[in-house]
Amino acid sequence: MSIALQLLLMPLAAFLVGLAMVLMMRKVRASVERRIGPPWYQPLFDIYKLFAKDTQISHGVMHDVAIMMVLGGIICVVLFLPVPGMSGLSAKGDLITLLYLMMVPSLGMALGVGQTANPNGSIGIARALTAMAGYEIPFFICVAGAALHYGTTDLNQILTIQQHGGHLEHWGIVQMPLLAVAALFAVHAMLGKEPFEIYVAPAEIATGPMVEMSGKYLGTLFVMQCFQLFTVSVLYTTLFLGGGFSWFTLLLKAFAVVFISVLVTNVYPRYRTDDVLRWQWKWPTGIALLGLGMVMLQIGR
Amino acid sequence: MSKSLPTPLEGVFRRVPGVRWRQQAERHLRVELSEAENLPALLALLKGEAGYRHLSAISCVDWPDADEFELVYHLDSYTTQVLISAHIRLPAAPGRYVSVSGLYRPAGFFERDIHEMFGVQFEGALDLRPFILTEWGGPPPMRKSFDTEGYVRDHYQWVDYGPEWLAELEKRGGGIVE
Amino acid sequence: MNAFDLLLYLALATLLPSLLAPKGRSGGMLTTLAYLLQVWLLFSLLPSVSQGGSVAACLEFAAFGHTIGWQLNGFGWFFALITAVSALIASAYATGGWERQCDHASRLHSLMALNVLAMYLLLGAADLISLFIGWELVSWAGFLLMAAPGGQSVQAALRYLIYALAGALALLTAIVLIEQSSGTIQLDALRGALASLPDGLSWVVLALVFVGFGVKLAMPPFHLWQAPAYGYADGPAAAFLGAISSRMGLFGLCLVLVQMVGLERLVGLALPFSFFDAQSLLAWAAAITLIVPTYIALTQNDARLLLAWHGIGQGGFMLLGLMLGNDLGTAGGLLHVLNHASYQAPLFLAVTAVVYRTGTADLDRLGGLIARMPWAYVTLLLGIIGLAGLPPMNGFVSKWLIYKGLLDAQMPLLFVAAVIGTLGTILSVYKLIHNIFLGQLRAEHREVTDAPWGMTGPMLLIAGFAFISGMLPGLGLYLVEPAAAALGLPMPSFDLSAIHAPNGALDMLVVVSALIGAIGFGALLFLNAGRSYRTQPLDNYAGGHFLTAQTRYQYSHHFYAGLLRVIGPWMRPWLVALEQGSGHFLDLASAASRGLYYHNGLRFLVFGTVVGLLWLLIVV
Amino acid sequence: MPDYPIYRDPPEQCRTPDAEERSLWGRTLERIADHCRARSLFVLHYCTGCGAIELPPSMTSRFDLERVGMQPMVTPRQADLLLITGYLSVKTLKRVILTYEQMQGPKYVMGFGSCTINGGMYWNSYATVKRLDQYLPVDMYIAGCMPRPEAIQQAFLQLMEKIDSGRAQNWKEYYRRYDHYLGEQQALFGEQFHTPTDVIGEARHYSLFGPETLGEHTAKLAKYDLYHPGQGAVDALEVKR
Amino acid sequence: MHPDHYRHTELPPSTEYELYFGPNHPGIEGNYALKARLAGDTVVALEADGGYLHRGFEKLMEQRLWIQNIALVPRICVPDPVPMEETYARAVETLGGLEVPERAQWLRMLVLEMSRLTAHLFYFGGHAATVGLYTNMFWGVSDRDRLLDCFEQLTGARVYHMYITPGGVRRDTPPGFLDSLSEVLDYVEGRLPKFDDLFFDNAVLVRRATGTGTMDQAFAIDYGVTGPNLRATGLAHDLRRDYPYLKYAEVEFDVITETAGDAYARTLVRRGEVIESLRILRQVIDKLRSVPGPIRCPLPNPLAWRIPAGDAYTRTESSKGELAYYIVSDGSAKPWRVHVRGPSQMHAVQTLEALCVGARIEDVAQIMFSLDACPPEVDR
Repeated sequence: MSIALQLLLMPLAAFLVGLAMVLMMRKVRASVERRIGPPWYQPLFDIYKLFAKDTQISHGVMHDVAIMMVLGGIICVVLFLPVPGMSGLSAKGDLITLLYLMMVPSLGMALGVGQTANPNGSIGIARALTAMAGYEIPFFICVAGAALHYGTTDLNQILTIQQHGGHLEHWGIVQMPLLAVAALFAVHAMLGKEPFEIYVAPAEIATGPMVEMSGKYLGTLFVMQCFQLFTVSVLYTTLFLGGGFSWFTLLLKAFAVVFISVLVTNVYPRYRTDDVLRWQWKWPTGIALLGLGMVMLQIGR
Repeated sequence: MSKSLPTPLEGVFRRVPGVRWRQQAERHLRVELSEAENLPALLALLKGEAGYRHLSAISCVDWPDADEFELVYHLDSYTTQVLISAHIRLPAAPGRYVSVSGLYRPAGFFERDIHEMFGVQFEGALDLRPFILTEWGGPPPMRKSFDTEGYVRDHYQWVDYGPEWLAELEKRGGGIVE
Repeated sequence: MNAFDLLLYLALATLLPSLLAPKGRSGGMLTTLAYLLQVWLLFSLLPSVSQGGSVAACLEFAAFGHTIGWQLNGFGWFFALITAVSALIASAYATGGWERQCDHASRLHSLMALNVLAMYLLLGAADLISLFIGWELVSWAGFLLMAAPGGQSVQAALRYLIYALAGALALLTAIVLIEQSSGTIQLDALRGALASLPDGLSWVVLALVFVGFGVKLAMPPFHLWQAPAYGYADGPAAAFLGAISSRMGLFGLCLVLVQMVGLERLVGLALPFSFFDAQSLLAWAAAITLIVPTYIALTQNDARLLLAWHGIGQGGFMLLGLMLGNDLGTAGGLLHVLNHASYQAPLFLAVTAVVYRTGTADLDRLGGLIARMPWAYVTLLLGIIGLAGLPPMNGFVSKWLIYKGLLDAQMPLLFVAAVIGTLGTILSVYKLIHNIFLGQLRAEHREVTDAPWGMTGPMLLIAGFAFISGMLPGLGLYLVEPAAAALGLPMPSFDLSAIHAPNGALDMLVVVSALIGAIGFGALLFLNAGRSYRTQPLDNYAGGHFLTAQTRYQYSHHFYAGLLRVIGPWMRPWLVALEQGSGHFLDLASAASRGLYYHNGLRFLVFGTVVGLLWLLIVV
Repeated sequence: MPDYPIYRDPPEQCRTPDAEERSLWGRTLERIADHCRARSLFVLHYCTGCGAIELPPSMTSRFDLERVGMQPMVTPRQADLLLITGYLSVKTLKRVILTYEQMQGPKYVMGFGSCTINGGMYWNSYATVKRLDQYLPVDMYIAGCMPRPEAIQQAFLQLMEKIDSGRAQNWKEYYRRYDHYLGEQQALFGEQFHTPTDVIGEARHYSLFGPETLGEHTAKLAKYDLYHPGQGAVDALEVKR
Repeated sequence: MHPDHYRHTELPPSTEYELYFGPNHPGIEGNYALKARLAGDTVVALEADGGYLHRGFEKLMEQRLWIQNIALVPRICVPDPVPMEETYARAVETLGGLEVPERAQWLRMLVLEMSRLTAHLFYFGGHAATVGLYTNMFWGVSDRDRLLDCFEQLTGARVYHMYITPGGVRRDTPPGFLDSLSEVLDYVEGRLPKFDDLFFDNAVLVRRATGTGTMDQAFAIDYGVTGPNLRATGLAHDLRRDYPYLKYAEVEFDVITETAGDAYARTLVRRGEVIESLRILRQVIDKLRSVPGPIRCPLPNPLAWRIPAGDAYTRTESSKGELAYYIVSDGSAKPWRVHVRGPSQMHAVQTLEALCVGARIEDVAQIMFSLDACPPEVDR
């Protein structure tokens, strides 16, 4: 497939899969809450409606630019994430590049929210960054362990190593179970779900970063959620679940990752900001360090 | 009137001049003070010696004919379990009284409320800034002299509801009887 | 007379304009021109210093039975280039408008020129004595530059002086020891000469060198002086100092550790009764330098101090990369020197522009300036993206190299330490830009405008370079190559836009184009999705309340309250007590020295000499 | 007594002109948008009165309004539908007006219960306003005190139908007749009443200007410099309470 | 340094800033506002701002006939309206010397306890929603709906029942009502273990609610705190037991207390009260199966009903605390003065302001909900 076509198809596929993941999230939530939940088209309609708003409020240039940064950043991330049949630009930027690119939309959002000059938004961003300090540390330990284990940071190579022979034994989760568990915790926090939902916290800071977002601004954040679900779950699948030979297996695994996350999220309240850090720095970090030690032992041997 | 008064109350009532009390209902004493200024002393004694640590409410009643406000302090004790309602009357003209919020913190809310609803001034109150009627320009609305229907007519529009059956009912002498 | 001689003379001549024309802007302009010439001269030196070559100056003299001379090689040249460019930008910025508010502009210019000269003399040192001379000159020139504004900066600079004196004495001892053991002071002759020292002596030399140069790098536990000393200096001077000055310590450290001792020897030098060898010990020291000051920066309420603290932390990054000894780490560490200078300078300059207009750098007294000072905002934004090390800025490239180097060297814990430092950086730079430029505009800043173009231009220029060299990292790596060659360290294969590695490559041109393309696509989507109306700030959600101009709703103070609840207790009990204790001790010592100095300069000199001699006696 | 009825169908001119000006492509998009709007109503989470007590049952497991795409939203910026759940005290009305103006169009207002129609049982209360549509354009009323969840659902479904067919355009009327609404608001709150939102600027920006957008009442806003938000505006924006 | 454009002003630094909770805010119960002054994430001062729900009930009631006011009183507190009706009715009965038939008294107890159950289930949901556990809110509200169905069966209305009239109740139980109510009660009891799993034993909730908004007993008494909030500080005071009205003296129930006085203790007390309410309801149902009789005493023409002059102060233990009506009659067809003393008047203003000082942004909503403050009671 030509690279130009891939650059078009990859974001599109990510968006559609992300929509389905949002739908699944809302359906799971509904069934836990003993109700029916939204119809299948709901996530798409929400986004279309938000983008079709007749009037919307901007608080300044940075508020606008932030939205472009968010949209651009999330699309760019997807281009570096290899999926079956399409490797996109993943040969030109590795795992570390990908992880850093994932911070660009967040930075954009943080700047845009800052310009809206709403204290709720600023508190939300401060909390989001704090939570980031919480989950990124275990996540990067897992990434370091995985990179050491595979001996590479090239995502294509990581996939090749895991899919070698087509058996489970090369999967990251089999080779590095502790790291996989720790990374799952971190991924859960990365998706911003309870109990790590402090930066939205409607009852405390009125949805924090989203407080002044209307119309397409809010719609972009909805789109961002779709892409984020896709990126994070596919990345996890790539690192630990052997990626996918085909779209079917990839989606099966990615949806499973999201499913675990949404199932957990509905039965927990949110932690306070500092408790998020304490928890993340205690459990996932501890498990990840143990896992890292095991990887080091393996390599040493 | 009643015979069975808990012992601490007996002494307290005797030490404050001008206290008249009677059993209003079961375990409910109605106390009237002829001199309004004796009330804080009575409350202090009740709180200090009879265990009346709970100020249930302060009610204000406007008596325009007598040009008086009546303040009723409802007190409760978690030990003796007899409710006391202490009544005093104030002349409406200055409409001033002392605050008892130093003695009972809940009085802070009630005094603030009475201040904005009746216009009674409490000296030494915790906070007399408007709470409910912050955006109100009219007179204290709970006074009897305030005509709420007149106010509504002046300030709001409403759709009259006059169905035929009501008109007929009124023609037949039904409806509200004064 | 070769180009290096010319450079030194020119650097000396740069002192003159501001001394001769203390009033008016002509002095500053001439100085700026002189820096431009210096940069040109340095570039003309590039062919002769690349491939491990060097250029000797004709200036030399004999002392202690040795020939003392100067000779510039690729390593020194790399630092010298950054020095010259930083000085050029700072000087242009000062001339462009900043000095209108400054009553000692000519002093600033001449002191900066003195600093540049001193740095050249240090960077071009051919032997240990000229190295020491250059070092002392850099210290004293730095002190004078820091103390130039007077007031609290003098106090901070004196604190630095105490450290610098101690460091100089340690350095002197180390030089004596090296000379004793190897019999030569020529740096070229010393290449790898210390690898054969016995373990004990090696540790002593290492410790002395670490103290001597580590002081300049402000590595913990010598980190207390730098932030106030740089932060309270004049704005352009702070940018200059922050960009390059403390890198002199890195230069010296690398000279000794990499060139004289050699990294292989460091690996072999095991610390008794522990798992550590000298290399990992130094790497961990670098990691601590990276983490501790970064999280101290997080708690700062003064924009300049915040940046200065980050400068220390980034120094840790560089040392970390250089201690790895592999190709990616070396390239990353050296490239980070260049990249750091290219975003730290605009950061300081942007903050100085804010101070120039508003009169304060207190993060609790600013806010919402994006509407008033958009160009300063852009500069600061580019700077913080670089400092945080996010794509597309150049900070990302050097950090990527260091991360990859750490993973290649199989040092995952140091990798995590670097990530922790980066996270702290991201947090505090957002606080910086939020509290200055975002949020509520304060009433007193309603009529503020952007700084004059004379100031805005230079800072945008250098920030723009930070972006370009992020897109084309080869630009920086070409400059790094001679330095690595002079040190004898390997370099990864690279071209203009990409760094090649067998296990994960990076093509910044692709990354940046993809990012820009995607953002362009986002912009298309955004612009086609219906118009938006630009509202004014008070039209804002406040739970249904009416916001008024009198309402203070800027969330700036104690920005990461949640985080500090967790990490605060770790810092507080002993570390802060220790810090404050040593800080007080330093203040006391500096006050005493100031008293001596002010009341009787001669006695101070005598006192200093006696202390120095005593030290020598004890050590030797 | 006002001389116009409580229920006023949206004036025809509100919808048709822009619909006709648009191309076929634009009209198709608008049609799809209306369809999506009807099925994706974000309700503002603002319990203005006691009717809010029947919202949780409507929203939660039993009646589950997410089935038809409704979900609560926190701030006015995010929401499409403002529910006036019952009587409005004067103090609340001020906030409601600000909240309404901060919502982004198309936006809809639904009056809950009798008290929004004619004051209900608070007809002679000095504190509550009697008619909601005097101050805001209302799209749908639900009668009763307290309206049952079934009634609420019915109203929502009707509103959705109205939106889907493109008839729920009352929000444009607020821009077109801003002077009228502002006049009513000023009559109640006093001459100095104004919100920090810039309704006139928005009307101009979005071509929603109507013959009654400006008038004698909006003239009083001039001194607050709302039309040129910028230098002086911040000083003047201070609400007398 | 003297910058060109620097205009010196005396604006203080933004070390403290203001944050508005409400009235349009999901962390606020009802239409109410809190203005917080914060330093970082810590509340320095908090000011309650009420009156958004002010309808002038006390004034309105002076304008209406005694019987008309039955329609007004439940509307004072939406989540828990029945105690309002009961308190008003009892005050009128006290003034008018009316004797309530026994069956009516049991029926009143039935609706009172049902109302307490609905209010507490609502509270579970509300408290959980403030800390982000929305599932519990959905469960609580939908289980409450079952009870509302029972209300509808009995009174014809879901929320505002206007069931209790001075002198009795409006109608008797419809056929089969007691059985269907019993089923609902069994259902609610069966749901409690699920609530335990999801909510009360949830480690994250315990972490968040423990030590939040803590008040000791002396503070609670000093601030006039009543009801479950007072009992959560360890004082076993319950008007149903200490000043028994209706037939509360004849039923068995325990006064639930906790000692911690924090948000978690307040929640636990309410959980205990749900069980006690179920216990009381079962006893009431048994009584209703056996006690016959009229359901209201004969009343005069309600449109021309005059109550003898006098005053009465009646109190009821509502789900939120001590609810009291002070009614003065001048012997005419309308009350001369009605004063409503809702428990939230104490909880939502001074107590909340005091408890929030030093608390964190995260906890403000939780403290407010854990006090079960009901703004319409404050504003009237």
